[in-house]
Amino acid sequence: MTYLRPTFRHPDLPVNRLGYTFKDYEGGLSTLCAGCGHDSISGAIVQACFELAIEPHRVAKLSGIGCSSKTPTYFLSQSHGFNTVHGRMPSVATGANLANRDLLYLGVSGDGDSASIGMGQFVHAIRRNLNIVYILMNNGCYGLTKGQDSATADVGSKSKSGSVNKFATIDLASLAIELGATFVARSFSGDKSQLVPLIRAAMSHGGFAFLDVVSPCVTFNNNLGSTKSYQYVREHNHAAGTMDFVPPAEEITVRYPENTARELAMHDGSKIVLHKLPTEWDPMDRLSTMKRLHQASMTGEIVTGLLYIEPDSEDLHATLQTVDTPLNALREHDLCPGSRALDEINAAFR
Amino acid sequence: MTYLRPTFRHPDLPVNRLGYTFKDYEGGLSTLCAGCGHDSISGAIVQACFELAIEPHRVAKLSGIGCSSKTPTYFLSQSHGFNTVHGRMPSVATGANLANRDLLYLGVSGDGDSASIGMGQFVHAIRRNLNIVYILMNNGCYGLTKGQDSATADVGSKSKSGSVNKFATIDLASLAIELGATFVARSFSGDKSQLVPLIRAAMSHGGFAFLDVVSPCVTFNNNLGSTKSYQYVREHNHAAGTMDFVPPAEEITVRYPENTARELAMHDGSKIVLHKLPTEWDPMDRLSTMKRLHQASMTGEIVTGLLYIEPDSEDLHATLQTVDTPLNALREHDLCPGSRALDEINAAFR
Amino acid sequence: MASRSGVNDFVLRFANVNGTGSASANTLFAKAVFRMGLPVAAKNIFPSNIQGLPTWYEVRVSEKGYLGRREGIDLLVAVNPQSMEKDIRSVAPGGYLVYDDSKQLPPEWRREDIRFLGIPMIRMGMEHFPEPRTQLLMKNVIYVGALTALLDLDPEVVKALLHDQFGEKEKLIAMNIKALELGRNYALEHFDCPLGLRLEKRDLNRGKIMVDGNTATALGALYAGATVAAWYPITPSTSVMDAFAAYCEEYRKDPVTGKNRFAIVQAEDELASIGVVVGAGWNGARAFTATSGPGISLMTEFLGLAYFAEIPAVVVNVQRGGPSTGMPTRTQQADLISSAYASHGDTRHVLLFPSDPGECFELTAQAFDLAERLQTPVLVMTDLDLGMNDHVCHAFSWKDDRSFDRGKVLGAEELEQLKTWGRYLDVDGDGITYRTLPGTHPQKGAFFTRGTSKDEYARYTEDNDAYKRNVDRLMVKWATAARLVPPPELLRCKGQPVAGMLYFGTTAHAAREARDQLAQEGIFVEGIRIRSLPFHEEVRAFLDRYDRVYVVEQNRDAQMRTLLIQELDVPNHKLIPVLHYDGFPIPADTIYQQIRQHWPAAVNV
Amino acid sequence: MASRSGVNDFVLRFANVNGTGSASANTLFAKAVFRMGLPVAAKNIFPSNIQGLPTWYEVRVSEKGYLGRREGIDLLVAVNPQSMEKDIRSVAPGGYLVYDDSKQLPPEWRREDIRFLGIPMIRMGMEHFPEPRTQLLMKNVIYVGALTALLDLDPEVVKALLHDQFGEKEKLIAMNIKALELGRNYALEHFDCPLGLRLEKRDLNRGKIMVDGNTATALGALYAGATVAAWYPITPSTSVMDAFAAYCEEYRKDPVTGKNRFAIVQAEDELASIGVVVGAGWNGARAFTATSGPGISLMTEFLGLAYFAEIPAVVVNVQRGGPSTGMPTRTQQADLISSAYASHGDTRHVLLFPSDPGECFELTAQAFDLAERLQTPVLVMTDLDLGMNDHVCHAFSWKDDRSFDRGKVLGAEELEQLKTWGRYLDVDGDGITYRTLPGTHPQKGAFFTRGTSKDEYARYTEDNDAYKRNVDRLMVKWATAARLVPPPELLRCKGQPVAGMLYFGTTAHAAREARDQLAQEGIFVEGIRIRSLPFHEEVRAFLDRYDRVYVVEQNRDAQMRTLLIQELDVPNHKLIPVLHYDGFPIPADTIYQQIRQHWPAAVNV
Ligand SMILES: Cc1ncc(C[n+]2csc(CCOP(=O)(O)OP(=O)(O)O)c2C)c(N)n1
Ligand SMILES: Cc1ncc(C[n+]2csc(CCOP(=O)(O)OP(=O)(O)O)c2C)c(N)n1
Ligand code: SF4
Ligand code: SF4
Ligand SMILES: [Mg+2]
Ligand SMILES: [Mg+2]
Repeated sequence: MTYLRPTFRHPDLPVNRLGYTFKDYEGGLSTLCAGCGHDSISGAIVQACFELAIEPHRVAKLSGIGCSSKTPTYFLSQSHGFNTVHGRMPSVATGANLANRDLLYLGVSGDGDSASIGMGQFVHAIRRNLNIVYILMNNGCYGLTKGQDSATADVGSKSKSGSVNKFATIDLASLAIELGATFVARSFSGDKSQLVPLIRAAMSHGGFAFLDVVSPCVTFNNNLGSTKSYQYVREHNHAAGTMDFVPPAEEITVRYPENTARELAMHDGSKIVLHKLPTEWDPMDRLSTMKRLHQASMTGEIVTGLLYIEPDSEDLHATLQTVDTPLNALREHDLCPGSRALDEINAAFR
Repeated sequence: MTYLRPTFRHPDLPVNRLGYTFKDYEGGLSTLCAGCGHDSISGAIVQACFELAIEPHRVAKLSGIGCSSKTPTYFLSQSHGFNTVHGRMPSVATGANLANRDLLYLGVSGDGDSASIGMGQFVHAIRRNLNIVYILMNNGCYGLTKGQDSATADVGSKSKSGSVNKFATIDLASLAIELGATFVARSFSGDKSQLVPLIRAAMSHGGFAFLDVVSPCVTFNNNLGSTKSYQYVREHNHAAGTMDFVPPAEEITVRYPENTARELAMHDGSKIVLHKLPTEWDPMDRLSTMKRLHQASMTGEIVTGLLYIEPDSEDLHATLQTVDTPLNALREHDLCPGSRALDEINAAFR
Repeated sequence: MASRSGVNDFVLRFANVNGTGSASANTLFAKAVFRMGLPVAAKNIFPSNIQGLPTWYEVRVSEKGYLGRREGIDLLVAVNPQSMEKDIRSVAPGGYLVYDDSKQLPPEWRREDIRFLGIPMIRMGMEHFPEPRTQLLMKNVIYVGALTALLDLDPEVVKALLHDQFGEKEKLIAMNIKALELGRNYALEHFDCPLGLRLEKRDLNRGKIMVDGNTATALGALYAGATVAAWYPITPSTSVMDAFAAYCEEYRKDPVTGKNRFAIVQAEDELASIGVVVGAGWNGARAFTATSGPGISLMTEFLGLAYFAEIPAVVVNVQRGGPSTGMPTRTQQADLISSAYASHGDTRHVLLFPSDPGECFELTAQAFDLAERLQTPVLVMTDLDLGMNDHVCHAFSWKDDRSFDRGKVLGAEELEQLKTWGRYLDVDGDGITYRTLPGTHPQKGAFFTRGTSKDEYARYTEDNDAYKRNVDRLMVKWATAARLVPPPELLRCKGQPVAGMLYFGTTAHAAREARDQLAQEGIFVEGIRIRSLPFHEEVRAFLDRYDRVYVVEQNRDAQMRTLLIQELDVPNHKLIPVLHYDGFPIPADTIYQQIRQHWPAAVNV
Repeated sequence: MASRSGVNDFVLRFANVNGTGSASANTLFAKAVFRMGLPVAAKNIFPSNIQGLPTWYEVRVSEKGYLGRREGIDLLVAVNPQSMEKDIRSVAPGGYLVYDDSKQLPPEWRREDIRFLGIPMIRMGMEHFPEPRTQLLMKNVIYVGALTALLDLDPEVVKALLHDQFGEKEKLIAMNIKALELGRNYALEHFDCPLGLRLEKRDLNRGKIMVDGNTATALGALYAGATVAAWYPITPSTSVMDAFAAYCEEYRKDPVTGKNRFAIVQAEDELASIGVVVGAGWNGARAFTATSGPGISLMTEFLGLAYFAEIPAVVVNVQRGGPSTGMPTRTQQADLISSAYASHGDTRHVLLFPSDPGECFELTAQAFDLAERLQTPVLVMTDLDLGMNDHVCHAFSWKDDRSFDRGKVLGAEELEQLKTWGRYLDVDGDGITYRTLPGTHPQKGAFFTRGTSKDEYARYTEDNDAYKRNVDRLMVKWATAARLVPPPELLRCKGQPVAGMLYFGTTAHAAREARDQLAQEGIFVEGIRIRSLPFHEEVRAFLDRYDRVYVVEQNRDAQMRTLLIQELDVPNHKLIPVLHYDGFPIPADTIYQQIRQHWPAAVNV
C-alpha cells in the first residue's frame, strides 16, 4: 500500500530557482514508525534538493532493503527509484551510473544493509570512487527485522529487547576514510541545520560522498542503554566539522575571521566553507581525521560534521575514460562496427 | 593429480621437542609455478610448525580458491585441510573453530580471495576476533585466472600483460588495524628470517592474527613496473617491526639494551620481544601504526614486520562464553534436555 | 437476510493496526478457544513494516477439525479506520461486524446484509484507563470481553489465561480483567447474547498443544543436539533462532560453570551463515541455519560445495512469497526447485516437509540424523503459515533413550585398525563413505576436503573416470537416502477411491477438508502427504495406483509436480496440478473446486 | 598389426606440459589443416593450474565434417615425460607415437602394436638455438615440422601462417621456419613419409572461419551495442571479457576525443557483476556479464530480482564441470536447471543455446534484443568446449541496416501523449509492459522499481489479487517469449525416421555423426537442435511426431529432459535420456551406443 499525498498545490507556495515548490520534492506518505529518524533524513533530503533547485527527474534514487531503504518512496516522487536487494545497492548504482553519467545518484542504505551483507560492495564502490551521494541511515540495528544488533552497534549498547552487544562496532565513516573515500561526513537525523548543508555539499561532490547519519530507531533501539537513542546522541553529539555550503549562484555574504575558515571549490562551482579548523582536525588530512575519530570512539563522543574531503577527486567515469555522452544515449552507428569491420575480423580467423 | 612425496625417512634427521622431523610437516608436491612466492610461504609455515613443535594433526588448514589457496595441500599433510569456495574461507573457519576450540586454525587466502569477493567475510572475521592465523599470500593479482589486477594492486602498477592498474590499492593490513584486528603483521615471501618468527608469534596469539605476506607471482606479475615483483619488493622493503619470538620452553638468552626492546607475554606463555620501537611506531598503538603505513603508502615503501598487537585479546569463544569442552565432543546427555523438560515445555503451549 | 449461525464452526477476523498490541489480545482469544477443547486455527496477516499499517488476524473454529484456511468471514472485529471500508465489504452476507463506534461510520459503508454491532471500544478505553499506551492496549481486551458474551467464549478461561500470562503481575491482571469485563458487560447490555454463532466446550484437544512452527523447529534443533547455529535475520525465519537462543539459555548452560554448550552467531549475511554451518559440520558439530527464499538463493554456492564435498548441514527454509523480495509477509511453497537443486552442476539436496509444529519438531530433529548419516545438506521446508502462526498439534514427545545418529565417522581406534581407508571409498555399497574429523589421530585419517573432483582417496584429480565414479556414487547415496527419509502419510477415504491427491506441508488441513467435501459428492480421493525428497518408495506405489493424481501445491509453477516427474519418472499426464499462489494459505475450497471440475459427471449428493 | 591409415580422417593428440608454449605450436598445426581446406576440430585439455602439469591438445581431421570428439588416438605426439607412460598406452592399436627421444624410453613402455617414431626434439632444439626459453619453444615447432613430412601437411601453408602471425618480426619468422625445417628434414631422413595417415588438400572451408566461441560471443556483444560490461574472472569465461575489451579498444573509441564508448568493470565478485548489469539495464544501457557455474550460483538472488522487477540483462554462462568448483577445466552442460530456474520462488529465465562460434555471435547479439524486448534476463548458455576451443564455422555476418530492438521504452514525447500509463499494465496483451528510463520527463513516467509485489502502476501492494495478476502476466510474457526465440534446427535423415533425437549446443557435431552411424545400420533418427528456452512451438511439433525421442545431453541428471517435461508437458516416457558427463566433450560413439542398444532387432548392415 502506498499512500500518495494529495497533489493539491497551494498557489502561494515558495518556489526555488527553477520554479519548483517544496512539495515537488516530496514523496509518498511514509509507512515508517512515527518518530523514526529515517523520516527526518528524508525531510532533509527534500529540503536539500529544494534548496539546490535540482530537477527532480534528474535524480535516480537507489536503495537496498530495510526500513531505511524504503525511504526513497517517501521523497522525490518525480524521480525514478530502485529498491534493489539487501546490501547490493552499490553495484546496481554503479551500473546505473555507468549507463548515464548525467543524472544525480542518490543511494540510501541502512547499517545492516551496508555494514554487514553489503560490506564488500560498500568497500568497492568507495574504491571506484563512484559518483554518488551515499546516505547511511544508521540506527545500530536491523529495524525491519525487528531490532537485532547491527555491526555499527557499539560494544555494550543495549537494545530494547535487553540484549547487550558484545562485538566491536564498525565505524563506517572511519573505514571509508581509511579506504580513500573522497567525501565523508557524519551527522544526526535530529540536526537538520547540520544535515541539510552536508547533503547539499555531498550532492556537489564529484565522487563518492558518504554521509553516516545517526538515525534512531524509536521502536527497537531508542531505550536507555542504547548508544543510538535520541537522548544518547543528543548528549554525546560533538558537532565539530561545521561548514557552510555556498552554491555557485550565491555570493558569500559573511566574511570569516582569518584562520578560522577555509574555502573549498567544488566540482560544480559551488563552495564549501569550513570552520573551526585549528581546534579539531583538518578535513583535508585523512590521518588527522582518523585520529580524531579514534579518540572519540574511546570517549563515546559522536563527532559530526564534514570529516574529510578531497574536492577534486576523479570519479569512475574519469578513470574509465568514458565519453561525455551518456552510454545509454549511444545509438547503432556509434556502437556497431558494421559489416566492413566484420570482414576484417573474419579475415583474422581464416 | 597430487604427487605425494616419498615417505622414506632418514634416521638421522633432526627432530623437534615432540620428536617430529621437518618432513612430518611437509605436504604434497607443489603444482605451482617454479619460483612462485607462495611456495616459499608454505616452506615458512612448515618451518614455523616444526620449530614450535606443533602436533600436525592438531592443525586445521582452511583456504578459499586460488593458487594461494591451493598451498594447504603442499604443507602439513597430517592435518585435515579444507579448500572451500572463493572468498568464503573465513565463515567456514568460524564454524570449524566454534565446533572445536582446541585445534590450531590456519587460514590461507589470496588477495583476490580476501580483498575482493571475500571482503565482507574478512572484515567480519576480524570483528569477531576469530582465533585463527590468517595468512594472505599477496601477489597483487589473480594468479589462477591468469593475472588480472586484484584490489591490492597499487595504482599505476603494471602487470605482465602490460595493463596498468587504475584503482587505489586496498591495504588489508591497514584496514585490519582500522577494524580492530588484534595481531597484524606484514612480511615478504622472500624473507624467511622475518616471516618464520612472525608465523610463530601469530600461532601463539589468541585471536585473529593477520599476516599480509607479499608473495610475487612469477608468471603474471613479476615484471618491470609491477610493485609486487621480487625486485621491487626487495628494493622497497622496509623491515622495521622486527621482533623475536620466544616460546615458553626457551629462555631469553640475549639481553637487549634498555629502551630498545620490549617483552610481550602471549596467551600460551611464549613471549614476543619487540625491537627498535622508538624510531618507528608503537605496535601497541593502533594510530601510530596507521600513520606509519599511510606515510609509507605515499612513498612506495613496503613496511614489514609486526605492525600491531594486542596480546591479551578475547577471542570469539570468550565473547560467546562457550564451555571449555569442544562443542563437537558434547554428547546426548550434555545437549538434550530430555522428556521431563519437554513436558514442561509442552505445558507452556496448552 | 438470515444471520449466520452455528456452533463451533465459523471464521472470525480481527482487523487492527500493527504495532498496537492487538496481536496479544487476538492470541488470547484463539488460545481461549483452544482451552475450551475446540480445534482452532489462527492466522496472522501482517504487512511488511513495523508500525501503523493494517494487519489482520483470522481465527477459524471447527469442531470437525478443519483447520485450513476458509474464505468467507462470519464475524469481523474492525478497529482499524484505515482499512474499515474494505473490511466491512469483506464480511460474508449474513455475517457480523463488531466495530469500534467511538466515531460514527460513514453511512455509505453500511450494508443491509450483515449485522453491525458497534462498541465504543476506544472511548471506553479512554474513560477507564489513564495512560495513552494502556488505552491503546486495553481497547483490544475490551473487544475480547465483548466476544465472551457474543460468542459464549468462557470468560473464566480467558481470565485463567491472563493469570498464566502475567504470573505475579497482579496489577496487569487486574487491569486486563477490568477491560474484559467492560467489553463483556457492554455486549450483554446492548446485544442479544450469544449470537447465532457460538462456542460450546468440547474435549477435542486432549494431548494437544498450540504453538508456532518456528518455536517447534527450534526445539527440534535443541533436542537433536545442535551446538552451532549461524543465521541472518529474515522474515519469516527469524523467530526460529530467537526461540533456539532462548531455549539454549534455559537448557544448555553448563550447570557448574554457567558457560554455554552452544554457539550462536548472527552472521553478516546468508553466505556467511551457511559457511559457518558447513565449517562446523565438517568439524563434527551439529550445526544449522534458518532462512527464507532470498537467503536460500545466496546459499546456493555453498550448498553445492556441501553436496559435492559431502558435509552435513541442516538448513531451515521458512518459505515466503516469491520471487525476489516478493511478499515477505505472505506464505508460499515456491522454493522447491530452488532448494532441491540449489547450485550449478548436477546437485540434489534432501528436503523434509513438516506439516504442523509437531512435525517441525520431529523432522528438524531427524534432519540432523539424516544430514550426518548421509553427509549432505538437509533442508527443512516449512513456510510462513506454519512457522509464524499458532497451530494445534500433538504435544512434542521425546524418548529418553533416543540417541543421535552421527553417521559414519571413524574414531582414532577404528583408524588404528583399518588397513586402508579412503574418504570417498564406498565400502558398504550404499554410496555413503567414512569420514574422519580433524584432530582425531596423529598419523591416520587426515585428508583434504575440496569442492573439486577427487578420487576415492580424496586426492585431487581431473581424471574423467574418477569423476564419473564419484558422481555416480552420489546417485547411489541418493537412492539410500530414499530409504532413510520419513515415509509419506496416507489419507484414506471411505469409498472406493477414483483418484489420488498428493500434497505436503501446510496444505494438509485443507486437503483433508477438500477430500471430505468431494466425498460428499461421491468423488472419493485418497490422499498422500509427502514428507521428503527423495521420495520414499511408498510414494511411487501410491502414484502407480491411480490414473489421476492431483498434485496440490502453493506455487504457480507446479514445482512439486516437476520433482515427481524428474525423480520418479511417473507419467506426467496423470499428475494434475492444483495450484494456489496468492500468498494466503490455501483454502479447502480451492482444492475442492479445481478437482471438482474434472468430474462433471459426478453425482451431486 | 597393420598401421592405421587413411586420408583426411584421423585423430591426433599432442601431449605437452602447460606453460611451455605448446599451445601456439599446436594451434599452428590445426590452423594449417584448416587452411588446407579440411574440416578440423581442436580441443585443448588443460589442467586447473598455471604451469608444469600435463596438458593435451586433440585434433580431429574429418573430411566428412564430423567435428565432434572421437575416441581412439591415431597419432600421438608425446613431449611430456611426466605423462609419457600413460600417453603411450592411450594410442589406439595400429597407431603412431611421435615422441621426443632425446632421452631413451624405458623398455617396459614399449608396445608392439603401435609404431614408435622417435625424434630428438629437445636435443635438436638445444643444438640449434642458443637461449633456454627459445629451445623450449622451438622444440614444439620442430614436431610440427616433422608432421609436415609425416602427414603431408603443406609446409608452405605453415610458413604462410607464421608470416601472418608474426608480421614484421622477421627474426622470429626465420627462427620458426628454421625449427620447422629441422623437424621436417629429420622426419624425411628417418622415416618413410608420409605415413599411412595423411592429409590431402580439399576446398571444404570456403566461407568458413576458425575461431573460439568466447571471442565470437564478445563480438556478438560488440555488434549488439553492449556498452556496460561487468565481470569477475573465472575459467572458462574469462576470455569473453578479454576479447570484448580488446575489440572495444579497437572499435569503440570516440574518433575525436579518443574516449571510450563502453565501460568495463572488473567487479569484486559475481554478485556485484550482475548488480552492475541490472543497474545499467534499468537505466537503459545494454549490459552484460560472463561467468561460469559458481558465478551463476552467486548471481541467483539478482536474477530473481531482474525477473520480477523486469529488467533486461544478458548473462553468458560458459559452463564447466560441476558441481561446486568441480572440474574447472572440463566441459559439461549441467547448469540448465540452475540457470533456467535461478532464484527462489516461481522464476523462469530465457536461455539460448549456441552450438558453434557463428551462433555464439548471432545468439549473443539476439540476446540483447530479447532481453530488452522481454525486459528480463537472457542467459547465453555455452560451455568450455565451445568457448575456449577453436571451431570451424561460417564466417560472421551482419546486415548494416540491422537495428537494435530496444523494446517497449517510452520517450518523453510518448509520455506526453499518454493519458494513463502503468509500468506493469499489459496494454498489448502480450505480457510485456511499457517501461520508462530515469531522467526522461520532468513530470511523467517516474516510477519505483522493486523486487516486491506491486500493482499495475508499480505501487507497492500486498494485495493477493494484484500479486496473482502480476505473476500470471509473467506467464503470458513467457508464452510471448516462446514466439520470439530462435527456432530449432532440424537434422533430417535419408530414410523414414523411427525416432527423434534432441540435442543442443556443442553436441551438434557428435549428434550428426551418430545419426549417420545409426542410419548405416538402418536406424533412421531425425534430429532437432534446440536453441532456446522457452521452447519454440516447433519443438513441441517435433516431439509429437515420435514415440521415442532421445534427449542427448552432457550432464548426469538429464536436466534438459526435465525442462522439456516441465515446460511442454510432453509424456515423459517417450523422452529417453542419452547422457555423457565425464567432463570430455561428448563423442558420437557415446550417442550411437546408447541409442543402438534400444534397437536390438535392427538390421546390422
Ligand atoms: C538476502 C536478504 N536477507 C535478509 C533480508 C531481511 N532483511 C530485510 S531488512 C534487513 C535489515 C535491515 O537493517 P538496516 O539495513 O539497518 O535497515 P533499518 O531497517 O534498520 O533501517 C534484513 C536483514 C533480506 N531482505 N534479504
Ligand atoms: C565464485 C568464483 N568466482 C570466480 C572463481 C575463479 N577464480 C579462481 S581463483 C580466482 C582468483 C584468485 O586470486 P587470488 O585469491 O589472489 O589467488 P592467487 O591465485 O593470486 O594466489 C578466481 C577469480 C571461482 N573459483 N569462484
Ligand atoms: S522499526 Fe525502527 S527503523 Fe524501522 S521504521 Fe520503525 S523506528 Fe524506523
Ligand atoms: S600463476 Fe602466479 S600465483 Fe599462480 S602458481 Fe604461478 S606464480 Fe604462483
Ligand atoms: Mg539499521
Ligand atoms: Mg593473488
